[in-house]
Amino acid sequence: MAQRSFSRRRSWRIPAAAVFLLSLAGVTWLLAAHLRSREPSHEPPVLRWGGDPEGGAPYVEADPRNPSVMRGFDVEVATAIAHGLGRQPQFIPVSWDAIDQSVRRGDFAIGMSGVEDTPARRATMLETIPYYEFTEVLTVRAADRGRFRTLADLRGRRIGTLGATMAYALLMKASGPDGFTTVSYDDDVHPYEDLKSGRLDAVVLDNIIAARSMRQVSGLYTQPVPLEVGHYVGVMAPGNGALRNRINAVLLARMRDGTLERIFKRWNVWNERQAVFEARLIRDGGHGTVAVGPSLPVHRGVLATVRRYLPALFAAAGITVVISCGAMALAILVGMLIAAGRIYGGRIVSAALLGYVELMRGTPVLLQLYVIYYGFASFIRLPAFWASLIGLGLNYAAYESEIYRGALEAVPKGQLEAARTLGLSEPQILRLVRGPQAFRLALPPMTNDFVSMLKDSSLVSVLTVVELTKQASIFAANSGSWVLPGVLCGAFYLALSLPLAHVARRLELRWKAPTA
Amino acid sequence: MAQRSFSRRRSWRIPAAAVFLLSLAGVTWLLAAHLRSREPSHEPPVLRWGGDPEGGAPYVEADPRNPSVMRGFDVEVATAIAHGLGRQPQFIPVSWDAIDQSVRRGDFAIGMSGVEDTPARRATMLETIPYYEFTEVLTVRAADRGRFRTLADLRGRRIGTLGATMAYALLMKASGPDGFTTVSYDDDVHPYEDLKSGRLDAVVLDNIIAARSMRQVSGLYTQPVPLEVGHYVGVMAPGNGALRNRINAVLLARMRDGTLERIFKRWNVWNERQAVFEARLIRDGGHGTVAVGPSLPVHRGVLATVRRYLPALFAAAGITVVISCGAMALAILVGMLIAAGRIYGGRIVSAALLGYVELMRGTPVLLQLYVIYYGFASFIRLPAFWASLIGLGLNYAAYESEIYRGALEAVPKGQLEAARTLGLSEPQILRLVRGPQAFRLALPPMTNDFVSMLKDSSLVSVLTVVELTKQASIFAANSGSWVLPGVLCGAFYLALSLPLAHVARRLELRWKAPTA
Amino acid sequence: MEGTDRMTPVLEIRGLRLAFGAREVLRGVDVRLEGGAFVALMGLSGAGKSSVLRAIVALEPFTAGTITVDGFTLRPGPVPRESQLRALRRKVGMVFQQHHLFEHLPARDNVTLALVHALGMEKAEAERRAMSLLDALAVSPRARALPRELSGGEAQRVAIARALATDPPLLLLDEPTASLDPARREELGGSLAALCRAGRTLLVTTHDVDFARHFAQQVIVLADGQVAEIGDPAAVLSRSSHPATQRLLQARPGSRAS
Amino acid sequence: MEGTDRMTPVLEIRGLRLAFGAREVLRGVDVRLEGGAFVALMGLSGAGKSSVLRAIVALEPFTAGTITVDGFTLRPGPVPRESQLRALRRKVGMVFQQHHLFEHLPARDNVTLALVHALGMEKAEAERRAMSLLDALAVSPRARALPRELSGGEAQRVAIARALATDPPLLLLDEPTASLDPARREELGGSLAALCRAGRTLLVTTHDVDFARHFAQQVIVLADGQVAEIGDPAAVLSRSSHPATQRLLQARPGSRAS
Ligand SMILES: Nc1ncnc2c1ncn2[C@@H]1O[C@H](COP(=O)(O)OP(=O)(O)OP(=O)(O)O)[C@@H](O)[C@H]1O
Ligand SMILES: Nc1ncnc2c1ncn2[C@@H]1O[C@H](COP(=O)(O)OP(=O)(O)OP(=O)(O)O)[C@@H](O)[C@H]1O
Ligand SMILES: [Mg+2]
Ligand SMILES: [Mg+2]
Repeated sequence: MAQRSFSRRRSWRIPAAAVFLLSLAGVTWLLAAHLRSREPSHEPPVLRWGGDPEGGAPYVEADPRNPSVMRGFDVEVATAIAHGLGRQPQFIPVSWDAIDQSVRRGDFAIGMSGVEDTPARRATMLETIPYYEFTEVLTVRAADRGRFRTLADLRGRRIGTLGATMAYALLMKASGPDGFTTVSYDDDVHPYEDLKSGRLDAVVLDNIIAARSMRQVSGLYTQPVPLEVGHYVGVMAPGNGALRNRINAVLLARMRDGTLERIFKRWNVWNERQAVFEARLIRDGGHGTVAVGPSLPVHRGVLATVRRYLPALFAAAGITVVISCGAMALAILVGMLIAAGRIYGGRIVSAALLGYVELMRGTPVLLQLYVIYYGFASFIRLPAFWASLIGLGLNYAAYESEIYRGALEAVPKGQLEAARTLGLSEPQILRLVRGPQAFRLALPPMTNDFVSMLKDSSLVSVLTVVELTKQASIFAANSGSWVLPGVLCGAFYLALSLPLAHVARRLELRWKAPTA
Repeated sequence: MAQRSFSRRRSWRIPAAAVFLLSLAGVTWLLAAHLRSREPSHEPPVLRWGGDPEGGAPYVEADPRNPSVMRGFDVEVATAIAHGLGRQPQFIPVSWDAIDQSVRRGDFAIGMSGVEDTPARRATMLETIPYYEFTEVLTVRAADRGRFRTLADLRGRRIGTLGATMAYALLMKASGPDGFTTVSYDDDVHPYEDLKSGRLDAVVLDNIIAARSMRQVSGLYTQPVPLEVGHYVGVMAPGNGALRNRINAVLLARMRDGTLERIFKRWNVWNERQAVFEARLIRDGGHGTVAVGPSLPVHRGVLATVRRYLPALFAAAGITVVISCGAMALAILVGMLIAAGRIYGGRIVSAALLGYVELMRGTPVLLQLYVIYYGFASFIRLPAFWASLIGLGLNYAAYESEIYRGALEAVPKGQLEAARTLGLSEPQILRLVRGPQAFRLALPPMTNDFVSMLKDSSLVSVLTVVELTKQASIFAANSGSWVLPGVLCGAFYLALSLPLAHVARRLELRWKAPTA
Repeated sequence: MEGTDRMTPVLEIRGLRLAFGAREVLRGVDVRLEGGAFVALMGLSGAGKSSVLRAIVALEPFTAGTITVDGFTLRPGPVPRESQLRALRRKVGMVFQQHHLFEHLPARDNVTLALVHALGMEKAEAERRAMSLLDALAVSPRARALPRELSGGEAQRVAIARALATDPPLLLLDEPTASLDPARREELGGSLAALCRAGRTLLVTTHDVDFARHFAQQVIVLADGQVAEIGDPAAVLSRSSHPATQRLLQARPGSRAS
Repeated sequence: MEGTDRMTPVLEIRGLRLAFGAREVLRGVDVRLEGGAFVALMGLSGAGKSSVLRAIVALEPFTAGTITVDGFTLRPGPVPRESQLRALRRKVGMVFQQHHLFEHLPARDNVTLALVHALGMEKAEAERRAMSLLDALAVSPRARALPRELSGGEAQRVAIARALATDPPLLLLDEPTASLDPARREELGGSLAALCRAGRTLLVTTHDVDFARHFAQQVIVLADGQVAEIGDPAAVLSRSSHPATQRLLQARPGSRAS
């Protein structure tokens, strides 16, 4: 009893310390992300700006007459900004979901490519004042225009959107209450095609993309009432504040002198919503304008986001646990056999086993997973799950075998001699005398391996298995920042490994070193 | 002496076995890659084909009037093929360097986007007969047209090209004899800009891209004499042979009836080289035509390619070794301190250390690397190399400390008591009695960690450090297949870990368990 | 060669030579034990007594000579694999000078292990037997203690019980009296004597002259790697004029007292 | 309380109580040693002799009583940290019943270790001292052997040499004669006697009645966790009527022979 309560106290102390440190690290990171400055010492004569050519019209697209020249309203806004700063614009192509990282890395000073203002982005990056106000709209099949007017009408239906967008966040939030399924796409063409073909019942994306797609895919209808209001901003590296402020000034000026209006009209994305929006911005000089009513989900902030992703993360953690435990069980079993073979086996056997151990230890497990999953596919086509489990298991078996070998050889020879003179057979001695005492010696390194197995299991994502890390990176892609998912992911792994380590310690105490 | 020779024999036997098994795995894989069939049971009415919209004109580009519609000669050829098969073409956008994987995965039946016929691709994928013959050409600044006529003229100069292309392979091969530096780009615009700006002295790319770029960047000159002849082919999944043959038939037919000629003329990439080429193809019905003279480097096959990449791989392996050894040294040092602290330290100390251990073991090292590299950047801005070394070291220290703790606790208490009664201080006992005996117990698991450290060090590539795995993946991207680089990479790691393991075994034998 | 007409011996050692590295510890030892004998093997510390016993149970390879235990013969060269020693194991039991108890098992399980797994005895019955043996040696109160919780003498007695449990025809005891108090020694001597009356053969190394004199039927004195003297305990230990024996006993308090 | 007028003792144990778990092994032991004494601590196996010695060198926590070694006092409760035991360590040396040699060091280095690192002696000088001690105990030929290569008696003598090396004023020996042949015992007894003539104090546990009778100045009989009898060896070991002593010696061969 006393023992129990003591150990409970202990088991509390550890996570406490750990979680404390973890959050410390996390906070430092967030902090740092803010503080870190990447501003160049002296400003170059050009303004390097990044955009995604794949974004296509009306944002950024390659001019068909001269593919190396970009065009689109983002291009023109960027040019206006550059000139306003007395610089020449220089376009740096970048894929849309890499814009934040690239600008942070300093590949270019500002990213403009239909970049949305989101809490995650605001938390980690620097944003200019918004230069365009868009709305998230609900598009359905023309036939359904009567049935599906709001998300609430879509209970149990499938709604498509673009990953890593505000629309996605919006759906994630609403999916709980309204009980529909969110399907995340990597491009904005397929959702509407799938909608038409019936694979989806609705698509939620911003009005510009919706309009563009409607022109290409017929038989669709976009509900007039917007689900949400959002803004396009320029994204910059934290610490680049000075430049950001000057850019804001330029943007306001271009709003005043109507340059932006002309640009947007030319790409016919102007509407009276913009007039109101710009008027408001100009009125209060671009201050507090981005602060949209808290009623809007994407502005619910970190906690809400987290709550939204927890279920998926838990499920993924389940996969991680199952694969890790399964693989570890296999590793321990095979490892024991190998160790026994190396100690008791003849020259040839132990040489072969040594070869296996060195090969498996010596080559990257990723390579081994590929070989098992793709390479052996012609002989036996393993499902990804089993390939992962077996691959990891056989790889770890090599490490385990070395641990057991060392531990077995450390058991006092005298006891083995005694066992022999008593007439016990070698297998019996291994099972009854040598193994049990070796096991305790092997326990700490085994625990090490089990704990790192939890994390190595993330490798199996290459075999299309979605486990914790993979889920976290999906989360990251959608929330547009790695910080929060990273910390969460770490916390999950920690939560998995702590009990494990705790149990191991209990076992160790139980079988206190006999020599002790 | 006898001992020596014995151990030498032994040290030979192991790599032998290992390398044998490795190559076995590799071969199986290659084999499997050939055998594996992905052909759908019944053919769908559409022909899904993949291309890279970023490729731009004249290959594949989004139609400015309707961005969801693609255009370009690859588009038209694909359409011709589809119709020839009595199907509707369906375009699947894919990034250029992912075409092979995607088609292998079955995302689409055929990839056509200026896909080059290379030995690597031929070894792992299925290729249609070539439908266009291009040439690799040398572009220089107009001013240098007299000086730089051939690669030989560019000794000591910098030559740019697009990674993962035949041009890259060509330069890699020539760079040795002709002693110039090859600079690999991810897009085909920057090389010409850098050429103009003087960062490069020449660019080698195929004539189509060269022509396109010349239109955009002025002041350049392309030498008339081609360095190399190559072909565009459609790439398909291995085992998709039946469909491939029917596509080949269609292609030949379209050559005969002049459809291809019309297409290429429309995108003005037709030249009399094509006439000759098509004539030859039509004559011998598309057989043996792709077999170009062995003089051409890209057809030198596997061995040559390997030789080309070895230097880079060796250099990268060096980085891997340095980081691994450095990190391991740190890990051992810190690990010892932690272990000692946990055994001898007071409640608070050992609780804190336990917290550290569980946190470092429990969370992904990748996360920790990020925190150290980016998170701490505001306090201390570590160079990537040092951040990697310290990050890995501190992470492994947690594992090492557990190993040492277990080993130290396994040393017979009686000897410690004897040492105490002799008046030795605890630090002395640790150094003179406990440590030495614990070390041998810790050796096998330590070796495990050292060996896996070699591979975990590949994680630091996220901090822009180019080590073995990273180099191999660059290789992979350029050779268009993961098989060869994968096997090579594995062999390198094996070559690094085998001596390590061997030394460890020698040490173990030296300090044979005293209890033995 | 001589004496083959006599009844076949339980243990016969012929010209046993044993070396550790360059150091030759045994230089031609000849020993012959008939069934039911109780022989004390004596000699200076380091004379090679333990080595002889270890060689007999095939734990120490030897360089020359033969060891025959009731028909099973060991020859020079590396120790045979365990699988080939089945016959020998069933015939010989041994108590080690350092006890070598199984550290992870309580005293009682140390005794029952072989009974259950080597002889296939019922667990319950094995435990009854173990307890009665521990009782006879007065360590039954510590039956549940782990070896590391036993006193020197208790550990020694548990080790003896473990060897007696399987009741082998030939029993080798290496210094079984070393850490026993006089009373326990007497009891041990008594029970050993009873054993060999029951037909078991005993080869016991000891430094306890009184113990040897009172319980052994024969004393073998080992010196310089050979059998220096062999004979009736009283004779050897009291009236021997052999230099080796002198060296072993010369300082014997008893002799001095007189 | 009584006897405080006498010269201050080197070792004084008062009402020592020691328990392992629920099992109380020592129930109030009182011992008092003057400088230069040679005392034999006897008792049945399991009586608690080793526990007493281990308690004195602060390796075993005890529940009641005090242990004072030349001014340094140990009290009940957990064993103090090593750093607080410096003074004690310099005053007391111990030979363990199980020897506890450093398995990774050859015999000689087992002896020199403390000399070099605890006493800061020159390596060369330490080795000279070690060799002379091993010589005196007749194990110098095995000076380079690892503990696992030593015979029982050799290991014991190395352990004794290790304890003697640092020449502590109070020396505790746990069954030093256990695996020594008669001649070696005699020699050991002689050198121990010489030591206490030189002013060292010796507390020796032994089961060897002759050894105790011939070398000890005083015998303490431990029984039922208490000191049953104290006195002159001859008296206690030959003419004692105390039941505990009887129990210990009753079966003594000598007595039976007569
Ligand atoms: N493994 C070994 N390696 C080297 N020498 C050894 C080994 N085992 C024993 N010896 C040496 O062989 C000699 C005989 O050892 P053995 O244990 O047989 O002596 P013993 O007669 O049993 O002595 P004791 O009465 O002290 O037990 C000793 O000198 C010892 O040092
Ligand atoms: N660590 C321990 N845990 C539990 N019981 C123990 C422990 N150590 C000793 N004992 C018990 O305490 C009692 C006294 O042990 P101790 O070693 O002092 O006896 P001893 O007088 O030295 O006996 P011997 O003459 O056999 O050495 C014994 O019964 C023993 O079983
Ligand atoms: Mg011996
Ligand atoms: Mg004792």
